[in-house]
Amino acid sequence: MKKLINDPADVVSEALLGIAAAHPDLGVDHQNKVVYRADAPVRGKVGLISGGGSGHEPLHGGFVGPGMLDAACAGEVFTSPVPDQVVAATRLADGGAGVLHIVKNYTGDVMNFEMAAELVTAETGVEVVSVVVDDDVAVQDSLYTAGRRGVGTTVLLEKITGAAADEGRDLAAVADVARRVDAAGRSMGMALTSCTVPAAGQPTFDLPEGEMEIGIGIHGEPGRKRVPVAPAKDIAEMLVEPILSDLDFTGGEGVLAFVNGMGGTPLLELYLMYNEVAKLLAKAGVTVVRSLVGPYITSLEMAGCSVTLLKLDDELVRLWDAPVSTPGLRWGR
Amino acid sequence: MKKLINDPADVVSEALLGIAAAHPDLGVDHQNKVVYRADAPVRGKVGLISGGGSGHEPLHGGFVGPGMLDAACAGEVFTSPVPDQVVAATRLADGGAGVLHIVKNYTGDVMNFEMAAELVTAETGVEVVSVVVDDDVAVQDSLYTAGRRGVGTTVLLEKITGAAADEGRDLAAVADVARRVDAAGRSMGMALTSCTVPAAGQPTFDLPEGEMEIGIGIHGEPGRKRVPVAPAKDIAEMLVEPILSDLDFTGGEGVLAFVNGMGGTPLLELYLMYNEVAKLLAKAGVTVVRSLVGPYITSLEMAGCSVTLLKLDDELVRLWDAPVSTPGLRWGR
Amino acid sequence: MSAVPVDVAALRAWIGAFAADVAEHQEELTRLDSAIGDADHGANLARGMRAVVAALDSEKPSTAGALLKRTGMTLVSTVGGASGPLYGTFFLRMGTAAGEVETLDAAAFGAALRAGVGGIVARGKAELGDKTMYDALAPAADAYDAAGDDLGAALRAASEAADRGRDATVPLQARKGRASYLGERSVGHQDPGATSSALLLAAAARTLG
Amino acid sequence: MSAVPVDVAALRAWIGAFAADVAEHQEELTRLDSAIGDADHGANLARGMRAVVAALDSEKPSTAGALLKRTGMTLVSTVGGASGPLYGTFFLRMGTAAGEVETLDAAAFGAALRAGVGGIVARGKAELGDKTMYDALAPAADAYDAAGDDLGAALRAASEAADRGRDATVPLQARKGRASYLGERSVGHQDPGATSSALLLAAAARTLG
Ligand SMILES: Nc1ncnc2c1ncn2[C@@H]1O[C@H](COP(=O)(O)OP(=O)(O)O)[C@@H](O)[C@H]1O
Ligand SMILES: Nc1ncnc2c1ncn2[C@@H]1O[C@H](COP(=O)(O)OP(=O)(O)O)[C@@H](O)[C@H]1O
Ligand SMILES: [Mg+2]
Ligand SMILES: [Mg+2]
Ligand SMILES: [Mg+2]
Ligand SMILES: [Mg+2]
Repeated sequence: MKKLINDPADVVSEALLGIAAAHPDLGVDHQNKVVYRADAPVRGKVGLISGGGSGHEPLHGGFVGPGMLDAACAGEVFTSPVPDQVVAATRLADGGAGVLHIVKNYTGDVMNFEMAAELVTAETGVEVVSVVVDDDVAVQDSLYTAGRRGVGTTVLLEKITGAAADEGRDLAAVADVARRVDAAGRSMGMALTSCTVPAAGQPTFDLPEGEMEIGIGIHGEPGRKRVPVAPAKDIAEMLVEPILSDLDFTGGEGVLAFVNGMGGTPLLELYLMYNEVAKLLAKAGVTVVRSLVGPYITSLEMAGCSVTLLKLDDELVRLWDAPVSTPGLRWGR
Repeated sequence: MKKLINDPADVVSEALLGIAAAHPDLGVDHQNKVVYRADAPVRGKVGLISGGGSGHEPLHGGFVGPGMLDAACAGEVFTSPVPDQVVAATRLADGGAGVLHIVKNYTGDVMNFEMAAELVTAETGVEVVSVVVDDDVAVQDSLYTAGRRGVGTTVLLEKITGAAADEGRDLAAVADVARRVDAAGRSMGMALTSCTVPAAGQPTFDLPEGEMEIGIGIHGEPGRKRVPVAPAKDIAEMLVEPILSDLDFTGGEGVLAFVNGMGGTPLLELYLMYNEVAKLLAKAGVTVVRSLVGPYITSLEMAGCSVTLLKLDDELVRLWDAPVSTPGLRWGR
Repeated sequence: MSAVPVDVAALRAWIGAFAADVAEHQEELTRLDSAIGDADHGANLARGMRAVVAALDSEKPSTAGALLKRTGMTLVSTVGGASGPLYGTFFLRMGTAAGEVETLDAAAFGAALRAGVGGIVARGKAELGDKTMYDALAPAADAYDAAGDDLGAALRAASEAADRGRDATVPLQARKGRASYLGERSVGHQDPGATSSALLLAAAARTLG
Repeated sequence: MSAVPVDVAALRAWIGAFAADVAEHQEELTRLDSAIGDADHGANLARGMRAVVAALDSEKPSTAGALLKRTGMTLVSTVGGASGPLYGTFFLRMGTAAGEVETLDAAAFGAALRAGVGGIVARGKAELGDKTMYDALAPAADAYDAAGDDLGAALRAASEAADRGRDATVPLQARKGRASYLGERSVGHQDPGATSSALLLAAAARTLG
């Protein structure tokens, strides 16, 4: 294992020290591993929090700031946070208008956020609504799985829902926007390499030269199938096709196309992939009106990418374009 | 070689297609591989261009936009652009007030930009001034080398000089700011892994488990020495110490501390490194007033990082804080 | 029935033995979780059980209920992931069922065990054959009840049933948790949670019987 | 002196042979550049020489000067890096020295070669022993001049001197170009540019002599 770390047990807490030092606009509760807007809670605004295992940076801590999250809690690497952390983040984000929990659909995340919501509501009376993100078309959404994973759409949902909260909407309305985004987003990912959880010390799986995994999530786990390495244009097809056959992306205001890097793939290749994706969408009659290219929801140093499509309407376009000011996404101010 | 590419010969041109598709604010001259502000040239403003080999993204194309570069030319991977490209970029950027060439100090870059400057001035009469960035303390600046390499300071210089041009200063004044930034910046880098040039098809060098390279540049080349892998805090010392002993960073308005990812290192680790760097600077009596953490000048998928310190005065702080709107750096608008 | 019922010291020994076994098997648990999960089950549980041991050492709970509940609360607060709430709820429910008493007889321990397993179902909605820790724990509780009122024999039967349940997860296709994402590729791998649950029952047979 | 002076067809053959040799040795050049550079010399020069062949095929220059200048301009426009301007300048200066003539005798070719090498120094400021292409080209030009007026013998002498100059770069510590960043670690490796320059002279000996 080759990493820029000290003791593997201290990776998350030491990275949080770095985040605190690098971003004066953010506060960090080091005890509970919560990153929050230094000016939180914002009175009268619905608070937005999220969280999950670490190793997906900039998600979630890098999306804390005006126009996006109020707080984010960082679990151990690939391990959902514990309820105490979620409770602490909820308290920090509560400006009197209730708090939205944005939860990626993994058994651990759902259970820990659930326990936290029960606890914090019992203790403080703050109103909590949870929205679960489940956009990964690699997973059959059926009785035979834990349901679809929450992946790329999470980034877009945090941005758009953050803008809705910024407009002063109430908790129900903000949660409604979040659910609409989740319903309109679909993702599919692939890996050229695995990644190494610091505490595990070796790659989660072996992926020999010449092979790749299709249908991976964001936890260094194997995917749905292993196939020979292929040219970018074929990979783009393997990712875009299942998305398009899951949801009709024609019509409306068009889509937001998001090519995400898994952490170890250079931007040069992500732009090349974006070109392939854009060509496929054009051929399928899907109009791209917004785009995002870069490593935004990662899996440590895994090489690979995911494609997310989000179907937009006028309102979602407006909320996407609204100002945001976080370490990971920033525009308009 | 595992990469999200089609034919290795087409990597740069296909990535440029992706950049054009993803960024409506940018124009791309695909013939000459030049990325430019869609609204270039800006009348009366000094034009800023840079360029170099590809594989360092977001540098340079990702730094084209208001407040930073007017155009950037992309060479083949790790190969400086040819004069024709620089000429095309210069023409695109020329708004009548002359054009500044920002050149990283490599033999190839310097020669190609030099030939281009001669050509374009002869052909069009546009006034060109070149500033060479040479900030890498890993290289002895002596008669026995090609001089120090241009690395991390390049990013900061393009931002700050872009702000100076935005203020309407003339070419000599803008070049003067660039030279001041170069004189005030120092960098040092390290690698945990090599990287693979697509056309070469295999890693530029072997770096076994347990070893790392100290004093690398940004072209996947071996560094000054190979040493056993060490904890982050020791690595931070190996990078910070040579910088501090090269230039006095105490006093003034403090420094901008920049921890840069080489491409394959996750943000989690970069923040952890930033924490180590910040601790060392505090101990050395160096005051950090601005910071930047992330992969901004990369070496394909190389794992590793570099540290850049830039000594600031009031004016440089103000120019750094000024609005910028590029794919790679964006704030204030 | 064994001469000595389960007292607080015995429960403390059980927890201590489980913590030691988890530490010893941490790499194996992580390796199993690498194959069909995200390579953190060993580190998660080891971190949690270290915290539990520290909490029990500093608090020294004086009743079975207090000890089991402290164990559960500590796990909830330190493990995270799926196994944190699940094992946490297991011990919390066990503690509630045990009550503020200093000893548990075989029947009371059995009832507490059953309550704990019920907590796991309540939280995780697993069914038999889903390829989870429940596949080790449910047969263990059944075997315990079927073994009659000799505590030692019942615990041994439970541990053996847990081992069989753990082994039986190998050919299954996962329908819960992270492994379910793999579909058919989850077949042929032993479930990490069922493996740690078998360690838990083995530690009980060693220390409480 | 050989019976046949160097005419445009011979020059075209030389360039074609060099292009073929570069293509054949592309991997070797890149491997050498991997050890002490950035792993692109093979690809750079192969791309450039492909473009040169295409340009000469479509333009069919009719004088030595035009052919050599077209070669140089094409290299400048397609190679990039350090070797693009250097080889480009080499051929541009050769072409200027050769002039708009249809044949070059041994002396004229030698003068053109000398001018080309001078161009490399003018651009790159290399000195002997800096571990660059100049270490192959300078001895080649000297050997050519020293060999007298038999073109074939002169070219063979030049090629042999270039090979020796290339080999002599191995023990040197680089003082120019990217390899200089390595300091002492550049010692023990053959310079990629000197290697391609030796190919250039070998092709000349084969096609022009
Ligand atoms: N719904 C569930 N019910 C019961 N056990 C479950 C459930 N989901 C997962 N598990 C158990 O949790 C184990 C994984 O735990 P762990 O790796 O610590 O958490 P995570 O899956 O969040 O990384 C699985 O091996 C399985 O036994
Ligand atoms: N200043 C110089 N003068 C002469 N030759 C040089 C000089 N600098 C570099 N070279 C030659 O260029 C070769 C490298 O070419 P290439 O790899 O194509 O360019 P780059 O170094 O820009 O990647 C070196 O092996 C060396 O022979
Ligand atoms: Mg986990
Ligand atoms: Mg190069
Ligand atoms: Mg796990
Ligand atoms: Mg090179």
